[in-house]
Amino acid sequence: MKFAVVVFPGSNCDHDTLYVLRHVFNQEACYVWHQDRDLQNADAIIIPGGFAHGDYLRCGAIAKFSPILENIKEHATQGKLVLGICNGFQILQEAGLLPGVMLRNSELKFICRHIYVKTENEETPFTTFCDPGKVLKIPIAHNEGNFSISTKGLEQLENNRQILFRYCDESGDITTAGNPNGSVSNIAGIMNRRGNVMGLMPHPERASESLIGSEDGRKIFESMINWNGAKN
Amino acid sequence: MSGDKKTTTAVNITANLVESHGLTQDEYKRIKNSLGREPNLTELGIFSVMWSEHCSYKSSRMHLKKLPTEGPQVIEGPGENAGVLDIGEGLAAVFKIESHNHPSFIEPYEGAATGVGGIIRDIFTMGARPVALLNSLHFGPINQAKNQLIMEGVVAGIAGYGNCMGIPTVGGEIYFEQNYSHNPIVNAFCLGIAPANEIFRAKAAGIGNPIIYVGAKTGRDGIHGATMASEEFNEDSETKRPNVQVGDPFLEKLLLEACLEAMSTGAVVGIQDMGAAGLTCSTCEMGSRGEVGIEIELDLVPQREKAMTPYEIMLSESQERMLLVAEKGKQREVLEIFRKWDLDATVIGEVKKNPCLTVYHAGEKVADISNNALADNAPLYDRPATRPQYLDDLELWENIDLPEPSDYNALILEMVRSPHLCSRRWVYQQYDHMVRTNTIVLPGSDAAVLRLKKSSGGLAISVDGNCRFSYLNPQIGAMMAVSEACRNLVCSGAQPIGATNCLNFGSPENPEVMWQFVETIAGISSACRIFKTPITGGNVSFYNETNQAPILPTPVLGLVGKIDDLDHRQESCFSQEGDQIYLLGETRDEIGGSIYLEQRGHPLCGPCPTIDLVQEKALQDQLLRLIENNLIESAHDLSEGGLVFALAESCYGLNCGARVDVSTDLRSDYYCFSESPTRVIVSVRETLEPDFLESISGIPVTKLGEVGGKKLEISINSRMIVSISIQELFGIWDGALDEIFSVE
Amino acid sequence: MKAKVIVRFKDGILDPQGQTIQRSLNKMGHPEITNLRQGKYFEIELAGINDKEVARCLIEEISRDVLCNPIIEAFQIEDIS
Amino acid sequence: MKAKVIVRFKDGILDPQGQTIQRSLNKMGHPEITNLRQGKYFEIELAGINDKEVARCLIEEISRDVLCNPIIEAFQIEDIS
Ligand SMILES: Nc1ncnc2c1ncn2[C@@H]1O[C@H](COP(=O)(O)OP(=O)(O)O)[C@@H](O)[C@H]1O
Ligand SMILES: [Mg+2]
Repeated sequence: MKFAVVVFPGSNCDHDTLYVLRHVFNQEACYVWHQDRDLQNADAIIIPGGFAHGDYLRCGAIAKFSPILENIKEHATQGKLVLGICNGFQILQEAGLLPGVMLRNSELKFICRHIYVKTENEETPFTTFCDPGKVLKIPIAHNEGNFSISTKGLEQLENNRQILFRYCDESGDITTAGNPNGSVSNIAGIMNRRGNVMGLMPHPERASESLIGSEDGRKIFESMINWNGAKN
Repeated sequence: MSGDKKTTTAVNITANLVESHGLTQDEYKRIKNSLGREPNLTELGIFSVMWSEHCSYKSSRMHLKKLPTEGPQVIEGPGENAGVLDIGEGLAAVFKIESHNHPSFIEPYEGAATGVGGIIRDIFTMGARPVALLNSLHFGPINQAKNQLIMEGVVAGIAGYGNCMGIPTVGGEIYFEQNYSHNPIVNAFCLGIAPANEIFRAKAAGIGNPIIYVGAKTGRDGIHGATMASEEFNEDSETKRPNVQVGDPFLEKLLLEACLEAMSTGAVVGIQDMGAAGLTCSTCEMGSRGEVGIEIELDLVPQREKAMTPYEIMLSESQERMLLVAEKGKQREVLEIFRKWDLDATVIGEVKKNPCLTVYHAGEKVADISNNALADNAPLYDRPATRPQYLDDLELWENIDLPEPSDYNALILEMVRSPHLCSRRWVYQQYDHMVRTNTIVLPGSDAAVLRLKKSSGGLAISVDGNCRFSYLNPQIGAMMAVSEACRNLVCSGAQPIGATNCLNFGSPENPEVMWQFVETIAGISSACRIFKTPITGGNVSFYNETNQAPILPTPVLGLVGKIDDLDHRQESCFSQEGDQIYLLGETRDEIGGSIYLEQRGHPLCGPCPTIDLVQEKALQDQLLRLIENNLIESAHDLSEGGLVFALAESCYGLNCGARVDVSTDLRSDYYCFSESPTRVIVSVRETLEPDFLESISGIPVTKLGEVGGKKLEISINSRMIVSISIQELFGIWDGALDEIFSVE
Repeated sequence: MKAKVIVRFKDGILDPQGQTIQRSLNKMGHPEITNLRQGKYFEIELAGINDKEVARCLIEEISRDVLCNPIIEAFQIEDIS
Repeated sequence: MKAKVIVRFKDGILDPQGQTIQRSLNKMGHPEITNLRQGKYFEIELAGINDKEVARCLIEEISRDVLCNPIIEAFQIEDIS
């Protein structure tokens, strides 16, 4: 399977993501510069975390105008996989590929720590390897992760089972104590209606090796690799 | 004499103008002698910056020479932008620590942020990829609102800059003492990795090579011009010159990537970051290091403001700028790279044979200063030093009447909440300490441990200082600072290999401060010699004082250690119930300067605890051997608060208790709270106890007890004096800062 | 030509920053402040345009497409001069 | 009573955010934008005060002490109604 990791000026989790794809999952993976127009016929696109354009104006507000976004939209309409991690999730929202918006964390502070999420839908290309009800320990690192959406929008997400991950406490209960940033209904990760574009605030590439604290993040990459293999 | 032209707006140099540039009349005489004429205003500005304490180290240079800087692993010692150590497998560790104290008092967020930006530039200017940041912060008492605002701004500034750059801030230290209220201390440490044979130096070379300005545009920020009667300094010019530099981490991230890319082309001959007094320092230092001339044209310098004068351009402290010398003919390739990253990059001059700095503006020579006029005649002072009077008053502490505490539990619950001892989670959780996925021991342990993806091993880093003990005895305090930093590395399983240091003091013109400075240098030197950790660079920050009240002597040491096999990394928390707890090292009845003494209502006083550096080195060597032979499960060094709090901190991670039962002829409170150095708490698997005991020799070992239960229980001479639930202790310890800063 | 644009949250949208500032002001002894909302302010200089209407259209386009996120924000052109 | 306050960087102070937005707008085909600066906008609602002058003093005090960092920012009360 071939992954393309999109690099914007200000991205800083691009090399972490490429390292995991190549060295942990031995998959083919390459960088794609935000001004290119060629996705190197990758099977899946990953927009990594970071501070694209310094997060100035709004997170992802300037990135959505980069030429590569046209190709990413085209890639998505062909049903291929797109994963936006943290800043990548914000860019997908600004570009209209995912609903809702990320507001400042309710405590108005940058938060970097391990948190727990529960998988809410295991039948998607991103979550087939997640055991139902099992809690995943994955770190977050953001200032604007407070997911917000209209009540109607939330209803649609619930009805179409587009909510893939919710923040929870260690024992798996969806509580306000387990919600680090004030996200509506503890939402940590969602996908589009069609189910091939996912946005996730926690960083799975920072939880793919026990050496750095957790392997739970592997489940997401393994699901994508497995889904792609089954598709071809 | 060539170059005696005055600028068109001739300004006569009055005694007042000289003084307001921080130059003494004698220093002004030296300028005239070395130039052979009166300087013009721009030249006066250049000399005032190059001969300032900050850039010339005129009051400290002769003492800094006493520091040990030799070592087989040293590739680059003091003199360059950062120190460089060989860490094997063809790699080098590039690191340094620098201060940004005064700006952080004026504007905490931007002061701290630009401090981080500056130290990062010192690292990648050597050709290294920055991989980790640490910081050492000192504030006034945190129950005062003003100090809370400063701390909140400083922490947010460090987070804002480091997080945006994608460089993990993996640790640091924070002290709260009265006389930092008006003089906060913000020291930033950065570590980078580079191929050992591809280190870049800040040396201009190659006559005719183009000099290229890259990075942000030049503005009027940070020019410390004086208020004077010439049109350079009229009222509105002052308002035009904001004395606060604002950092742009996004632009520096582009600058970092562009510089590393440009350096990989082989077309870069020399490169220097524009630190204090930007263009002036970089041009002068690059020229003198390369023993060549530098000629620049200020009209070519990208400018953010209109009609900037030569004085302003040469002295501007705008951030995120670098100066590099490229190989003649290859500059187009270099300029292309910076344009790709959307950065300004223009050739502003070239390297000349005649070793002097010549500056043109609007077709006129505005500065013409020979390299040795700046370097050889630079002032060098052997400031008088006298033992401070306060040291005698400290001896009177004998008659402090200190009854033993009646309720240890209540006292400990109170102390664990104090800003000296409580958790720093509220701070480091604002830093992205996981980006680059190399952080394998997270903040909160003794030292941060990083893996190196290109090699099998890793590095451990720690910054440590001890202003309280340095106040009581600067020489011993300095030894303690080096020892604690090394001990923290060893507790994490690393072999200390090199050090950097930042020396924060009051005015060098105060003989008592100068005595503290000289004693501190002596302490650092003897410790670094014994631990074989050469000094590879650092920074000196003087004049940290307000109305003649200097800060405590504040040496901050940054230590780098090497771990060959990452399996030998060690954490400070206990790992399993039933493990046996041992204390390595000896507890002495010395509570001078301790947090306990302060908690009991006494000011910072008393004789400083003593330290035996040979014994400390022996303990560190044996501890490292124990770790390498897998004979221990955890190691945590004892520092502020003493034994009780080191035990508590070792319990929190496992969320379990410890049962300690010891006998001593010390007073129980001295035993619990003494801050004697050279002590480490280790836990040993029961089955390995015999091997553990057998392999230790020459250092005191005391069995303390066992890991288990839900409480921290301590019995001394079979009297249970401490029994507190770890859950309760952790709750207070962990949430103390959150409570202080919560808005509800 | 210089334009001033204000971008503020639509009503009903959570404004954590505004709420926190309001709470701390109340705590500092200003109970009379019942609501505080924070938005963004832009000053834009245009060269080579001297017709106000042309400038207004341009600023409107920029505000709608870039400066403001229509899902949660609304913009208002304060003045063009 | 409702007050509008604008807080912006003082002249000469670098505005990284405004600079980056301006450069991006230029690259998106708006070269006519020669300068863009971003500041903050506050809407403050006051209860129990109906004298404009009293309100103005209060808003001035809050703006000076809390909303604006006098070292690098200046504030301007847009209107009180
Ligand atoms: N306390 C110190 N110990 C050792 N070296 C020092 C110390 N202070 C400064 N130096 C060295 O002196 C040189 C000049 O310092 P400085 O001008 O602050 O460096 P830079 O211009 O790169 O920031 C540097 O190489 C620095 O490492
Ligand atoms: Mg430097």
